[in-house]
Amino acid sequence: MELSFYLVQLLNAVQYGFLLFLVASGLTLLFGIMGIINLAHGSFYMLGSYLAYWLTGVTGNLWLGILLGLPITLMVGYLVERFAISFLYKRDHLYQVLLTFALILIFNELQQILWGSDVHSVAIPSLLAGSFQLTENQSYPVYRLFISAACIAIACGMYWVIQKTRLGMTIRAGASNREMVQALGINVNRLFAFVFSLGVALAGFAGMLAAPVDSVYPGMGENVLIISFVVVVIGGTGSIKGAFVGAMLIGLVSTFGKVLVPEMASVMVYALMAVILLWRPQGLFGRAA
Amino acid sequence: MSTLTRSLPLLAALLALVLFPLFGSSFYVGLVTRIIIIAIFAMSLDLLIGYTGLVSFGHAAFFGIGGYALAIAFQDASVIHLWQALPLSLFAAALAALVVGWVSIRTSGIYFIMITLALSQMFFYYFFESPRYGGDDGIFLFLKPVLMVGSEDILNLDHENNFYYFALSCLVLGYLFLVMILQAPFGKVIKAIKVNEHRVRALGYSTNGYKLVSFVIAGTLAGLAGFLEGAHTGYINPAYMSWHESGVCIAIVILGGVGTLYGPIVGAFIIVLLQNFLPEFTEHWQLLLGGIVIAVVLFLPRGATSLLPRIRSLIRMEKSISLSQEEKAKGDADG
Amino acid sequence: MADAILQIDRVSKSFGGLIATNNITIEFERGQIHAIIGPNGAGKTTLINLLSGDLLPNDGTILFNGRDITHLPPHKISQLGIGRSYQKTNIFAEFTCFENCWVAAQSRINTSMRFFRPASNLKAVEKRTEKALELCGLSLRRDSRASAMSYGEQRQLEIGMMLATEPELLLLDEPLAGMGSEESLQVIELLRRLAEDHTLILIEHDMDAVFSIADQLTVMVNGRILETGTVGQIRSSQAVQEAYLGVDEETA
Amino acid sequence: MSDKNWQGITRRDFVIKGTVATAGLAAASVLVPAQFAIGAQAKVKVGILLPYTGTYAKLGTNIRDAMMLRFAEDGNMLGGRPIEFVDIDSEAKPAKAQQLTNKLIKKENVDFLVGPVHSVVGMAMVKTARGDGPITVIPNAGANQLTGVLCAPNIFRTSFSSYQMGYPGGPAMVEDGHKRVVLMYWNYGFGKQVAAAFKESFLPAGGTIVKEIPTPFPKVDFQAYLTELAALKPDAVYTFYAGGGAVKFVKDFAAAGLKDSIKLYGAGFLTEGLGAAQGDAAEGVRTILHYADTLDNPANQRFRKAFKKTTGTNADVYAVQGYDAGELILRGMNAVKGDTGARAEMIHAMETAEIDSPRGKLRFSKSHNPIHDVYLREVVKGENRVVRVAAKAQDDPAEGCSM
Repeated sequence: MELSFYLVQLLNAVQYGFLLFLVASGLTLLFGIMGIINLAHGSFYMLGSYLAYWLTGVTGNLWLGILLGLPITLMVGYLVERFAISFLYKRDHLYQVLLTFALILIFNELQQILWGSDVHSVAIPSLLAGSFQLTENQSYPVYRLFISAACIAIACGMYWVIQKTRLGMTIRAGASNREMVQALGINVNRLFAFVFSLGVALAGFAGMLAAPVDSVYPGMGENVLIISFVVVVIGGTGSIKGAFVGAMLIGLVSTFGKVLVPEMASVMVYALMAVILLWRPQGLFGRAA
Repeated sequence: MSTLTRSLPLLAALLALVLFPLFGSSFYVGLVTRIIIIAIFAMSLDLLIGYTGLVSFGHAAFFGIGGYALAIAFQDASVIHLWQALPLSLFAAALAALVVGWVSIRTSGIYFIMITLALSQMFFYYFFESPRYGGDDGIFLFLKPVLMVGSEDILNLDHENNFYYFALSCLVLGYLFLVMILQAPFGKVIKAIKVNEHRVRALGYSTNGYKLVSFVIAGTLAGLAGFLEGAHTGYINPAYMSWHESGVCIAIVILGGVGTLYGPIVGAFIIVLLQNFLPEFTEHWQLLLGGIVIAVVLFLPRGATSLLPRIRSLIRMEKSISLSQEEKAKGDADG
Repeated sequence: MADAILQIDRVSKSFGGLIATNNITIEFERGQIHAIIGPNGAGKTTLINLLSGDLLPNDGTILFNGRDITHLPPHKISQLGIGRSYQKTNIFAEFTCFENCWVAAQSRINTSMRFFRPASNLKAVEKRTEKALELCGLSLRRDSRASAMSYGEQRQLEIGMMLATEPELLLLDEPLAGMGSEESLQVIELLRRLAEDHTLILIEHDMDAVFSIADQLTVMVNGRILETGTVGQIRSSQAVQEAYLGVDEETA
Repeated sequence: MSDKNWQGITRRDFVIKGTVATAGLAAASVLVPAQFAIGAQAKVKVGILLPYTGTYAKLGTNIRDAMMLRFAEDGNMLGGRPIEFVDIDSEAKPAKAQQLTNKLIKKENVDFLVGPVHSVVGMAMVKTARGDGPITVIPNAGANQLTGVLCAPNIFRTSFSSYQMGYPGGPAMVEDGHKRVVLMYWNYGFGKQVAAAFKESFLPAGGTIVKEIPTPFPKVDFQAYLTELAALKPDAVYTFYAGGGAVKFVKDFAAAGLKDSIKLYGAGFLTEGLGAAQGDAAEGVRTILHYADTLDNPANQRFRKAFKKTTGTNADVYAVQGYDAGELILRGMNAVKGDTGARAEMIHAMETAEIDSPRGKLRFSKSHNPIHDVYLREVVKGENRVVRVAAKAQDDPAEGCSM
């Protein structure tokens, strides 16, 4: 294989990494700031995809669909936080695992009831429908580049919010010392409800963006869920930077794993995680426990 | 309360289980056998979650390995000797638990949950994608294990009732084994680790060693359950190792009552029966199941068996209305 | 010093950019009560954590009875005969008093990995447990759940657990913290009794208590040792007056 | 044969006994009409084990609806007896398959067992039901073993075997002029069997496999593999993907601009029932299947109209397989006039049935696997149109079957 082949694969890897980052960043926020393990994160990704499918169908436009869908995901996040998650902050992780596991069952059924079990797809907006020539016979869809660009924008946006704004400072403080934030007189309940909704919206947004390139089908959330967890744990819980590096690593390992050691492709990702945790039990950018 | 009165409900339940095949039809004997198998599996996880404080999210891997060891070694055999097959399954599961445990006990909290999940996924994908062991098709076994002396078979698991009693014996022995090690010095240490590992280390214990041993014991017992499941259904496939099964197992432990050993047995009854009969009422039964699990997490975190003392104290209150307020409160605490 | 039980040689520990203990050299004599005092953030607890193995130093060596324990993990150090109590109460809250001390006492037998014999059959462990409970004054509370006891009693239990491991050297991190005066007196009395056949290294803020029981005093400021000496020497030290005691009296 | 049904005495038993009775015991003749009456009026229990949740939910629903449609066309009577359905969601979970099958067989005592969709569930199910179990009709699961190693007199299949799905593809592609071909498929039981059958016919026909790329099932990230495919520059690619994976693959393939240089072929599921989701991306894709929506025969037109009318959705190949499962059970029951005890007669009637199916003519092999025509189809304007018959009366070798 010539060099261009590997370059194109690199592009694939990075693009996959960006999408993973988008899902995993929401997860790591919840992990790091609220200490919540959210197994239902994949379900929110699925919710986003189905909302994109449904609302694009209704409005005839993906952008409008996303615009209408985001508030819905925020609201779903808020309701889930208020009526379920908020009871668990002081409890063992065990109960979070179980509760969010039950949420998966519920969301899967709701999806079934609301949208049935067909496979759907969402049209790429005409503005981004083109593609450009990559090698002599392969071209690359513009929309995929757009996804990457959107992910970069969100990564930068998150970096800015977390590093430069008052909200970000509160979030960072909350991640390192919850009692302190409470002592500073910040309404932790409100902060947590907000952060959880934000995490859900991020997962939903990832699902919406991915809907036109991914198909929309039952059970799609669980494919994303486990791999996102791997990303978060590799990067170190609560670290946005870690989630980014982890997502890129997984993107690279899984893409080149498929090409170079196809029979072990699925195992590789988990092996990578095990090796990294052996070396650094708290993840690449996690604080020591 | 004396040990006898406390274990009275357990003995009554055991008696009911022993007598069950005399009354239950073949279908229900098979169903209860499955419940017993799942109970062993869940009980083994309770040793980790409820007593050692290790929330393993990959316990199904050892269940699957127990079954796979049986299936791989004996898929073409003309007779499956119980005395060969059972130790092999236990050994394979123990070995896998040793490796997984060795890697994962260095981490704690969320990381422990995630690394056990990841490692079990590795096993899952290995069996799922490896063509050698049937891939996702799994492996069929057309025979049931037998215990033979010479050419005389003492115990042939081909008969549903034989299998039932064999599984029940495994459950009872497993339960007694766990009760015993929990009362032994070893048990004291792991319980202390659950409460405050750092302090245990400061007291001079190499806690990692204890955690690892606990992990291996739990994995081996899960392997026993997997062996029974594989032998019972004659069919083993990677789905037994999926993270879904690990999740359901956690649900069973908590639903029944974490840190009680008998709780998970009750939990196994509840979940397997729900899985069996809920679909008869509605196509969207998983919605109900999810709702039930959430309700338990929120309102009954110590599981169904935590209701028992409450009921007991209610009965006692009726019996002795004249009891003073304090004494009643004390009765609650003791129950 | 002729009979040093613990020798610390040029030990440093820093967290990121923050230096917690800086090039500390000190020896502790056998059979004495040696108190370490100093303002908050002076590095006292860090020092104790280095001695107990909870933290690893960046530099330097620590010798216990002449043996290098610098890089040993906490459980090995404990097995060698160094016991410690914690500043924040660090007990098994769900266990009874007796069980707390039992787990501690059991750590001294090499059969803790034993599976098939009820723990309650171990007579030696039981004796040691009873003795520890008696020493720390909790014999009457043996079957109370730790979480249900008063704060002072929990502090006593903390010490009892340490004693149940039968250490030679005790590291006590603020044993009097948060106690009422009545309880404090009891604990001080206990420490005196322990000093008869143990070596004690003690961090404490209660100056009256420190001056009344300590044989040796070390003053730490900003991660360094300012001065080491007898109670009299420290009381009269100019440097200590300026750097620590004076300040302390003003704020007190 | 130990038939544990409530119907303790079978009709044949009763005929023999009846003869004995009339010869000797007059009293016995009183019993005869009474028993016959019970036999004729009691409900026939049809157990259905299909997935109604998860990835295969749509398939399960269509199969069930079509089968019930077929029964309804005959007044919901099987050999003169009314039908009772016991319908269970298989969830397409192999781990639960045996337990659920047992429930239908041992607890519900069903006379017929219909299911499943998923091959692995099918194997667990057939393993439990073969031999003494109820007459079993498989309306989809394609694993070769079901009518191969696991074949049994009481096991029938109205769908296809993996072999039948893959084998006709080889010569068809060579005939279309594609000799350098890359083989891509989901790396699981079904995918592997289809790929193996394809190779079995493709290589002797003069084709060359440039490379075989198995991709992890059920994952749908194809980008890395498509890049590899592009770099290999074959004439065409033969694929096996289904459901969500098929939609994604066809769309990604088109989006990567490969449609112009590499011709896309596949087992029929690549485009079956997915027109709406795949859209333009599927135009020109050629697939091989034993059915096409546009098949021009009266049975198909009649069926599609009826199915649309009762369910409101368009029929697909799964519905056809369910419809034929219903037909097959009807044939069996009508042949014995509702007497489920006359097992051998019923099985004989079923295995010799020649059905005028919406897919065309349908017969059964000795191993009870369908023998049917297989079509090469091309997506034109969102429809799978028949290009030609790829294989006449395609049979299955039934490897390992000793029936």
